[in-house]
Formats: sequence, structure tokens, C-alpha cells
Amino acid sequence: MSDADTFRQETRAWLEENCPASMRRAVKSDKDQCWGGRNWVFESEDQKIWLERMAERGWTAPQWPVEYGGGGLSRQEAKILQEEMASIVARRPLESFGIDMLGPALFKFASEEQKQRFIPPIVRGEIRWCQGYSEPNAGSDLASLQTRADDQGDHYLVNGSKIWTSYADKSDWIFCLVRTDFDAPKHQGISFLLFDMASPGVSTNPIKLISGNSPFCETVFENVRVPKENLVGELNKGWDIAKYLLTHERQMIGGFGLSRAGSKSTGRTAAQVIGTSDGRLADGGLRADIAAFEIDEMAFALTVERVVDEAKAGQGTGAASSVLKLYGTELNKLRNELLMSIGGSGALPWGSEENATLAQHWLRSKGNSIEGGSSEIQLNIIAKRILGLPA
Amino acid sequence: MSDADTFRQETRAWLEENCPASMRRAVKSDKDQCWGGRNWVFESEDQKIWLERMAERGWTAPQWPVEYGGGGLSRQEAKILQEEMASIVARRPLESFGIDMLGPALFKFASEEQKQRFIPPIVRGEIRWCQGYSEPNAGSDLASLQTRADDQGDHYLVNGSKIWTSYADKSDWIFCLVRTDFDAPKHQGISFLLFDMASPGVSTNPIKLISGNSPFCETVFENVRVPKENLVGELNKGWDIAKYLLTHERQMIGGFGLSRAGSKSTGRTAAQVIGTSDGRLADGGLRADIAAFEIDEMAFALTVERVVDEAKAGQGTGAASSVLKLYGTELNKLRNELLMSIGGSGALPWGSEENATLAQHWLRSKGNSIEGGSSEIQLNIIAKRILGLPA
Amino acid sequence: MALVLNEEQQMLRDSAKSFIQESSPVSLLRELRDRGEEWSPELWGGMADMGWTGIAIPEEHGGLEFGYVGAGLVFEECGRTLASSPLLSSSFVCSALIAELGDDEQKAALLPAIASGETIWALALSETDRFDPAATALTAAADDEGYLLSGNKLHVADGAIANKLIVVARTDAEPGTESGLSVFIVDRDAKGLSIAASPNLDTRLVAKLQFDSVRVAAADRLGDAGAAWRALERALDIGAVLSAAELLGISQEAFERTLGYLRERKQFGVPVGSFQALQHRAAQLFCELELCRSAVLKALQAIDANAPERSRLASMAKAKMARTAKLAVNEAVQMHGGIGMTDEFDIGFFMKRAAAASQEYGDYYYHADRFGRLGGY
Amino acid sequence: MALVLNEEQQMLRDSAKSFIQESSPVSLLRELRDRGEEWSPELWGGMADMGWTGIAIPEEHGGLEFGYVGAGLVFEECGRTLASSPLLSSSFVCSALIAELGDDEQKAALLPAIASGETIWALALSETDRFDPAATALTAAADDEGYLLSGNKLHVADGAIANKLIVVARTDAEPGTESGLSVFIVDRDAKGLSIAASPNLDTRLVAKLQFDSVRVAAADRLGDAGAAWRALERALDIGAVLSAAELLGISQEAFERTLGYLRERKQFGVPVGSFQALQHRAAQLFCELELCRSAVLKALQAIDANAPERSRLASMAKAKMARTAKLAVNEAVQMHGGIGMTDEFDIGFFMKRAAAASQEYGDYYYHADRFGRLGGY
Repeated sequence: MSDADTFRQETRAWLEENCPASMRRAVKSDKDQCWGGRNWVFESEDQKIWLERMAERGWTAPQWPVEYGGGGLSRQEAKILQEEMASIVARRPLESFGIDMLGPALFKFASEEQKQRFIPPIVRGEIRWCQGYSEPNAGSDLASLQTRADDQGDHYLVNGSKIWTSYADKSDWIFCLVRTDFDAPKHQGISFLLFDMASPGVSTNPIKLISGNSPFCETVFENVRVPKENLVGELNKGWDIAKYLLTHERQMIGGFGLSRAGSKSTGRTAAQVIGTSDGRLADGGLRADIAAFEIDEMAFALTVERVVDEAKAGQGTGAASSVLKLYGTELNKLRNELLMSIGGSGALPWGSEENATLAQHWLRSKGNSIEGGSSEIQLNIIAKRILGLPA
Repeated sequence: MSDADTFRQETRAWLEENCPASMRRAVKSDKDQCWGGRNWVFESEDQKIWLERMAERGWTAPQWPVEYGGGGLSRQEAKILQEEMASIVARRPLESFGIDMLGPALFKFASEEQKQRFIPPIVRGEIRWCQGYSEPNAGSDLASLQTRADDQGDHYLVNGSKIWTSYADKSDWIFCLVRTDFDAPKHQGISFLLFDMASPGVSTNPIKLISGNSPFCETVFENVRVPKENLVGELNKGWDIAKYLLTHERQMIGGFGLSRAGSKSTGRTAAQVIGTSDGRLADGGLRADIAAFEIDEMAFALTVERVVDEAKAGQGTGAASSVLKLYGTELNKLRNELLMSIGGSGALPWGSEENATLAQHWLRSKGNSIEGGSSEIQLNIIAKRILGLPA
Repeated sequence: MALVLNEEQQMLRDSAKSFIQESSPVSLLRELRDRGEEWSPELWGGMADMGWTGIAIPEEHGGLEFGYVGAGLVFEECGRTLASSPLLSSSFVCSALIAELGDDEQKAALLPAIASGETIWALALSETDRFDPAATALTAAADDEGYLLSGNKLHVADGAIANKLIVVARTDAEPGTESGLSVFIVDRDAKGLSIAASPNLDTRLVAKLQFDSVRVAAADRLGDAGAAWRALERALDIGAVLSAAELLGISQEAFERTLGYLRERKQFGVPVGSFQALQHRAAQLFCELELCRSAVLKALQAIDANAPERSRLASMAKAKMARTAKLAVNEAVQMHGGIGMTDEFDIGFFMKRAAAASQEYGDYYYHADRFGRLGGY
Repeated sequence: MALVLNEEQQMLRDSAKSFIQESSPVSLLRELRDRGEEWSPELWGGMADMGWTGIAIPEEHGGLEFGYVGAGLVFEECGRTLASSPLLSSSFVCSALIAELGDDEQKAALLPAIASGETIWALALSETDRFDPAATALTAAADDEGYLLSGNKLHVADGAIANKLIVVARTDAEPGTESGLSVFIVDRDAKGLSIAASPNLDTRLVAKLQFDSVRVAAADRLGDAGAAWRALERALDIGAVLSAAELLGISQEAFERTLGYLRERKQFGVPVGSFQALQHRAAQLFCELELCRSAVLKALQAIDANAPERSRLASMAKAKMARTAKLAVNEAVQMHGGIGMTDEFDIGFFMKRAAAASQEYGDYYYHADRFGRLGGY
């Protein structure tokens, strides 16, 4: 038996033994997700056990090095773990911006001391992170940020405000872009700071969205003292970290398109709701739009696959993240439009924040092409950086 | 009986008596159209008679004043004439850029002497005109034209070249934009000249298009002497005339969309070619695209109607020409795309210049959104002049 | 008929605009939403005072007999501020059915109270999620005392507040056919009728109606038994075109607010509206809206004239408007960026109402299909 | 299978590119067109020397057995310079039918001459203007001596130059059904067969074939009578995906030429490519082309693997590619402006060939419909 097969067998057995039955059900609403952190209230004992058992093996971050608490798995092993979890519909034990975003940046830019200090609690789900990028008046021009960190000798004094901070009201720490040089060109005076959201002077204010949910906050800093050792990377070089993280985020958001691609076909959903005639959806116009969409959806999923495969084969162009972000989010919006059309008047009811309706998901999807760098920004990036069109 | 009814009866009787039978058939190809001019070879004696009879009454230009050879008809009478001609499928006796374009500009900008000299031969179809606007290196930036007219005391010396001159090789005279002041800002050094294409130094070179036809020429001027009295309007104020004419041209080209709107429905054509099932076109995807197109086509035709009605009622915005040019040409391209899809492999054959196929008309239509101010230029105009968006 | 407004129509539009801007700004919708209410009786009273409740009702029955072009102008202005009222159901769709099918007695008894705004009517038609009037299956079984109605109705607009209902029921033939449909008057308090209302995304309430052997007198049937289709089709065309007029107002307002934002909001040191890519998209949307305006006006005229091509024009107008409204609100939110996604900002209300109005009396797919069928393909 | 090219495939692509750029630049097509000729026997000989005529043919029959991913790369490069040849008809579609349906004797007799490029084959299938293989009506009436073929075939690609034809005929059932189809080998000089060729917009000749009781021996039937559908479907999938690969090359080249023009051409004193509206359109087209590349590669792999989802992937690839090619050539001409409309400039050739290739083996509508049906809706 190959190593891979052995690993698969062992993993399957371990999951069978350790994954509680109630954690083997698809996530239905936000409530079913575990975000961890200091103030987390577990939905159930099972949710707590599942997080602890997975974190103990480092399998909340399967490919991170063991020395920082990670699982130390190879790419192949991680894929097997994912497959085995999927086969029993095991939930992800921990949702975490620390794992998805901050961690990779720390591995690349942080000092050894910082890695030792910050990464293990991320893996264990003990500290919940949020990101402080966008500002109320900056919009798509992220680098025009005005939140300032003034050097006070042994600490920085942070003043300003951030917007669109996901779950800032529920997070323990923030990774935050601040301006440390007001005279430099706008991309060159930015630094990357980490600090505790419990620090005096930090306040958060949830923003209600058109979908009725409030996943984002406006976050205000008034004379927040941040120890100097919390600076990641070089002073005034924070934009490099930001770019790295943005690329990462784009791929995640674009992945929306993919993550649902495996789920039920929009066309089949329509066929069930509307019925077919002679093997074709009974509404010919809607059918044509759905077929066009599903062709794009399939070609997009294959493109995500190709990008990954090319990267593995060293053939990647590195240009893919903007394409995936742009196309994936536009496709997700289109899918939601089609689902609304399929539902007709039955898609119009309004629910609650906890039990969101189709209409609320549809409204939420409209933000996909704004957050994480708008579609227009991605088109600019593609035109200039990939196609080399003149400024 | 009202005046209108009397006019209708008289007109009907006159047409019945004077329109030759062979001129009562729809125009099938370019050959069936009469353009007149010094070198015109009439297709038939009927074609000649028809032009002469109509020109004698001034009905080649029905609403122009009688003193310049026009028909002197009111708007209502002109409409009746048009309706009565349509009812017997009488052809237009004369196709003419002189009537459609130059004439209106002369009425507005020319001296009395110039009007007396140039307008009557236009009405009679004796002089065929072409327009000299675009230049080989200017593209959409019309005002950057470089053809120069140098003041030589009693005449101008014209040097330079024009491109996209429709039928220049068959025309007798040209109305032409030239630069007369090289130091002024680009819009302010342009003048509007008329001259004989038989002048020494004028040469034309037909441009073959992707459709296989050659309706346009490149026209070169080498030391062409143009008498000073052929300047229309003020020196260096030619851009005003150009703008006036461009607006006019836009409406004409946009009218393409309309002129065909009265002809056979694309959907019915498809139903005949492809067949129906349960009252619906047998190809559901194509049907959906055709319905979307025909909805737009109808709404566009209604918009042309509304623009005319609003202008009559004094409610016009004056902003319509760019909208009509843009939308009408895009619709015409779409109609051709749909006709190609309806025809399938049967739409692919190549014909000749005289007997153009569907494919050739389709290829020709691609130029609609380039000529007469590209779609991009129209979008710029709408955004800036109508919507007031900042530069 | 010329595609322009006459002087009377222009005056109506101007008075409608100033009344609605005053009495029903978007902030009223927000207040109602936050209070969990659907409608404002004060606004309804004001509309009745303006005469809007009787615009399409003959003068002999207390209406203004002003015509549908005028009605369209009112709905366009209502669309601009998202004014919520039972005007469409009661004063235009139900009143059209009564005027067309009712006998003299019924008309004299019912229409004046609609014209005055005293009685509010709702149309109980849909039984499926996707608009399909011929699919009506609710049965009206005839007996000696009249009819017994049994079945369900869904998505009844204004069903939560109407005093009276017009119920479309099947007295003959199979669901899916246009023949065999009859129309009945039913009181909201009728025995055996239960009404459950819940809010849609646009904060308006829609009702689910259950008919459990509801007794209806033969005298409460409108028109001949089984022969309601022609009148129903006309009433639904009216509904479709007036909802298109509302969508025109919604889209135009969303567009103008977006233009204002593009002119003022700065990014990268320049106004956002100076970016050519956004300029071209705005210009394209402007063209679409120009087409919509012509389409809606023509369809309204066709209703006034009862023109033979009325249904095809109605489907053109609703289809074109539904598609353009979707584009307009999507572009509005996208061009506003993050702020457009917040509940605090009004633009989201336009997106929500546009989605609901696009479904009312048939969505894009329904009307594009009908447009093709009526066009012979 | 990973969605990347292996080393062998990369080498094939590089050699294909340099051969085709050298032997068949766009100027060759122009020369052929101006001379009124369809094809270049020299180019065909060169392709045979490169082994392309045998890429998909088993080694035992003289081919390279290299597979369809490799074939796709060849067609992509051919698309880039609009190289015209009977490669698709002969070496991929007809050869697939022979390889799948033929008995050992037929295969041994026929395939080596295809692999060497010596014999050129054409597929006589379509009888209607719109692609619809099941509509085949041409009859093959069985008698003691074999079959008599009667009927017409339209739009036969390479029918003007092929030595041999594969004719799809009906031996049973009604036109419109997939059963009852048989496949026959017919010589171009067969008695009773007349061939009339005329040029399409892309300068390639297509033939109209008239079968007037053409005698075919029973031994010239490929496979069982009436049972050709499965093999035909596979051959047509191959045709669809390889024409998609050609469209990918056409579109990519048209796009790159347009990018070059946008970078260099100046208007209003700046490069045309600096206008943001054009930048965004170019970026959108780039995304579409990236999706196309993935779609085509996956469909090619599915043919190589004879995967169960082969047909759905083939339809996805052809549909996506046909739609994107239309966008690519339309944008190319529009962005080039006036010069793009001239025959002197090459870009128009891309528009013409894209239109023809989009029809071959089914257009967008055919494949989008099939994609939906195979997807269960």
C-alpha cells in the first residue's frame, strides 16, 4: 500500500472515531459555523469537541508547519484529508481569517518571535482576527488610507477609522494598515500593525446591509496605544504585505463561484421547480440564460482547476487572482439573479438575519463585486498589469 | 374636402400618370438606385424620365423652397407625398448626399449667391457630391485633420488626403474640411470648402472592404486650386458646419435601424426558415435572442418616433442624435448577427459585389458603428454633453 | 397618436410629482418598514383627494376618466419615491374588471367607492410562483345557491389590507386553458376564507388565501360564467404596463441618484464619474432608459385606444422595462460601491422594489415569450 | 488529469507553431483567395510530413496515436494563421468513423492512406442549413447487390477536393430519429453522384452533393446497418472540439493583434489603448479567453479518455468558444476602427473564418441546447 493510501485509511478511521455525528451535517446558516476566539459561545458541546480534537492535530491548518501548531501535511495529504472530510460531510472545525489570511502573511513577513507568538493561537482558534483595510473615504483607492500611527518612542498612537471590517465587533485582534509617513508617496508611507481590539480607544459599530445582515463594522481608533513590537515587516513597507493579502483575498472571494459549483446545478433546480417538456426546461427563455450561465460556470471551475495545476507545474502566470476574483463574483451574482427568476414571486419573501431567504442571499451577493477590490479595480489590474495597456 | 385631402388626390393622380411602371418596384441592389451627376449612366429610360419629372416639380427635395428649385411642400404635404409614393412602391428618384447632407448646411451657412449657384443642380441631380471629412491618421479624432488650404491671394491651394469618402470616384464635387490656420487650437483653424473633383491634382482610389464592396475611397489632393468664393461660411469657422453635418449624418445612419424596422420581422423570417412548434420558433435559444432583439427594435423605432414628435412639439432635448446613431447601428449589427444564425451554414456563401450575400451584408454592417462617429465617440458625447459627467 | 404628453398630461405629471415628493418621500417607506407596517392610510387619503383613485373610472361612476397615459405618469412618480399603496390593484386592475365585466347594477354599486378610495380591492389570481394566469385551478362549483370556492391563492398584492377581493376561479375546463375562467366578488370576511400576510423584500405584504368552500352568490359573479379571459387579459395588460411605468420611475430615479454620486464622489483624487469605463456604462443605461420611456408611453396609449396590438405592446413595455430596471439598480449599487450595500443608504430600496415590481403581472421571461408568440414565432 | 500540457505536448505545440507560421502565414490565405483557390497541396504535404495527418490514428495503421490534446494544439496554431486544409474532415472526423466502425480489413485498407495524407476524405452529413445530424433523410435502399443512395447533401466541407466520401444515410426509421442511420464509403467518381462546389465567406469551398441512385456495395458499409449513431456522435464531438480549438487560435490571435494596435495607435494625442472603456472591454475579453482555454483543454482530454461526460464537455467547449470568438472578432474590428473594415488589412479574415468555423459541427445554439439537455434540463 502506498503512503497515500495508508494516510487515507488512517485519516478515515480517525475521523470516523473523532468527528461527532452532529458535525457531519452541511452548514445551513451562519450559526452553524465555528469562528472561535475569546468570546466564542459554542453552539454545542460537539462543536467544542470537534474544534479541540482537530486543533490538537493541527488539522485546523493542515499544511502549516508542526512547530507552529499546524498539521504539517503535504499538499497531497491535505487533499486527502479534505476528501475524507467531504465524504462524511464533516464541517470545517474553524472558520478563521487568521488561518485564511493573516497566517500566510505572517509566515512570509513576520519575525520568528512574532510567528511563535501569534500563529499557534490561530491554529487553536483561541484568537479571532479581523482586518482593518478600507476606510470611509477611500473606497477603491485603498492606498489613500488616513488612519495614522504616530511614533511615541516605545509605542505607536493610532487614530482614525476603518470600514467594512468583517466581524470586527466579534474579533479579538486586528491586523491593520496604518499610515506612518505622511510625506511619502501614498503607497510608501504605510505600515502593517497588529493590535488587541480590547485596547482602550477601540470601538466598533456594525453596519446593516441591504440584505438585513450586519457582517461588517465601522471601527474607530482614538489614541490607541500599540506596542512597537507589533509592527510586522519593515516600517513604511506595509503596502507589500497588503498587496500580498489582497491577492490572497481575491482568490478566496472569487472562489465563491467555485465553492458552489459542486453544489446543485441551477438548471436542475429550475427543472424541479418549473418542470420540463420533451427533456427541456418548460421556460425556453430562462433555459437559454441558464445554459449560458452553466457553460460559463463550468468553464470557470475548470479555469480555477487549471490555475492550480499550472501553478503546481510551474507554468503559472501569477496573473490569475484578478481574473478569478472578477469572474467568480460576477458569476455568483448571475447565479443569484437566475435563482430569483426561477423562484418568481416565490423568491420575494423577506426573512430574518438568522433565517435569510433567497432574496437576502441575492442582495448579499451584490457586494461580491465591490468588496475585496471591485470588479472595476480588477479590470484595471488586468488591463494594465497583464495586458500591458498604457496608462 | 380639406386641403390635405385635395393634395393627396392630386398627388396620387400625378404619380399614377408619371411614375413609370418599372420604377414601382422595391430597390433590390445598389444598381437600382439613381445617384445622378455628370457621368451618370441611366439604368433605363424610365429611370431618366422618373428623375426628370420629379426634379421638374422639385419633388426630389420636396420641402426645399421653390426659389431654389425645391418642391416648396409643407411638412404635412411632404408626408403625404411619401405615403403615396410608398403605396405604389415608387422608388426614390434620386439618392443624393447633396440633398441629404450638403443642402441643409448650405441653407444654414452659405451666402445667397452660393445657394443660388449650388442648390438647384442638386435638386435636378446634375451634380453628385461627396464629403471630405475623415483623414487617414485621424480616426475618430476628426478635428485633428491635416489637409491644408493655403491662401494664395485669389485662391486656396489644397494639399492632403481624405479617407472614407463615399463614392468619391463617382462624384462631381466635394464638400471638404480643410485646415486654414495651423496655429489655432485644433477646432478653430478649420474651414469648409467646395470644389470640383475634376480639378487638376485630385485623385481617388477606391478602398475594398471586408464585404467585398468598395463604396469608399481614399482621395488625394495635390496642389488643387480652389477659388476663394468656394469657401462656405467664415474662414476658420468650418467646425461649426462640420458639427451640424455630423449631427445630421448620425441621424441618417441611426435611421438604418428604423428603415428596416418596417420590413419583415426577424422572428417571422426565422419561423419560416426554421419552423415552429406549438406556436414558438423551434430553436428556443435563438428565439429568446430574437425576442430580446425585437423588443429593442420596437422600442427603438418608437424612440425615433418620439424624438420626431417631441421636436415638433418643441419638447426636444436636442440630445437625441447620438442616442439614435449609437443604438440604431448596434441594433442593425445585431439584426445581421441573428440573420446569420437563422441561416446557419446556408448564410455562409460568398457572392459578388453586385449580388451580395447575407454574409456580405453582415460584414458591411460591422462598419455602421465605426463610420459617422464610432459608438465609442457617441458614448463619450452622451456621457459628457447629456449626462454632464466630468472630464 | 403623437408620442408626446399633451398639456393636461403634463400638468397631471407636475402635480403628481410635487404631491408624491411631499407626501411620500423614500424616508416614509423606511419609517413604515422600521415600524413593520405596509402602508400609510394618510397617503392613501391624499391620493384619493388628488383623484388618482378614480383616474381610469368613468365619470358616470364618480371617476375622472382621465385615461391610462395619465395613470402611467402617476405610477412613474410613485416609482421615483417608492410610494407604497394599493392603487394599482384596486383602482386600475380590479376596477377594469368590474367596468368591463360588471352589469350596470354592479358597476353603479361598486365603482364609485373605488373612485373615492373608500373601498380597497385586491386581485386573487396567482396560484403558482411564476406568473401564469391560465394555470388557475381554484374551483368554483356551481349549485342552486350560487358557487362554492375551494383552493388557494398566492402572492396576493394588497390582500392584507383590501376590503374586497376579485377572485379568478375555474368553472370549466382544465387548468392551463384560457377558457372556463370566471371572476367573483368575495368579501374579505367571507366564511371559509383565511388570509395570511407576510412581508416581501420590498416591505410590502403579500397574502396567501385559503378558500375552504367559500359561498358566493350567483349575483357576485362578474360577467358570464367561464368567459372572463378577454377581460382578464386586458386587466392584466393594464397591470403590466402600469407596473412598467412604476419601474420607469424607479429606474430613472436610481439612475439620476447614481449620476449625482458619480459627479460628486472623488476617488484617486478625481470624480468617480470622470472614469471613462463608468461614463460609457452610464451612457448605455441612459439609452436604454430612453427606449423604455418610448415603450411605456406607447403601451399606455394603446390601452387608452384599446388598440389591436395592445397586448403585444404591453408585453414589449414590461419586458423591456423589467430588464432595464435590473440593469439600472445593479449599476446603481455597483457604482455606489460599499455605501450602496448599506441599509442606511436609500439605493438598496430601489433594488428591492424593482425586483418585486418586475414580477408583478409577469416578469421578463413571461412577457418576452408572449411578445414572441403574439409576433408569430 | 491535470489541466496542463505535458512536455511532449508542449514540444508539439512549439513545432506546430513554427511550421505553420512559416508555411502558412495569413498572406497565404490571401493569395489563395485572390487566385480563387481553396487549398495549397504543398501545405498539405508539409502537414503530412509533420505527421499531423496521423496524430489520432493508431500506430498499427501508420499513425502517431498521439491523441486529441495534441490535435487541439495543432488546430489552435492553424487558427492563428487561418491555415486552410482538409485536416479536420479527413484525419480526425472521417478517420474516427473508420477506426470506430470499420472492420479489421477496412481499417487496414483505409487508415494508412489517411495517416500518410495520400487519401483525403470528406464527411457528407448535413442536409439542412442548420446543423441537425438526426435529420438525415438521404436514403440507402438495400437490395441484393448492396445499396442505392438517393438524396442530397449540403455544406460538405472539403467535398471539392476529397477523393473519398463518408456518407451518412438512412437505412431505417424516420428523419429526426437517431436510430436507423448507416455510414457508407463512396468514391467521388461514383456513378450518379454529382458534386458542385462554391466558395464560402472564408474562401473555403463547400460542396453540394446530389445522389441519384448511387450504387454502393454492402462491403462499403462501415459497421452494422442502422447503428451508426454512437460512433457518429463521437466523431462529431471530435469535430466540434477541434473546431473549438481552431476558434481558440483565431480568437487569441485576433485579440493579440488588437492589443498591439491599442498599444501603438494614437488618437487624440494618446495611445488608443489608454482609454479606460477600451481597457475594460479588453480585460473582459481576456477573461473569456482564459475560460475558453480551460474549456477546450478539458474537452480534448475527455475525448482522449473517452470520458462519460465527453459529449457535454464537447458542447460546453464549442458553445463557449463560438460565443467568445464572435465577441473577439467583433471587438477586433470595432477597436481597429475604419482600417479594420478594409480588405487590405488582415483582421477581417479572422472575422470571416470565425463565422464559418462556428457553424462547423454545430453552432452556439445547437451546443447550448445540447449542453442543457445532457444536463437534465
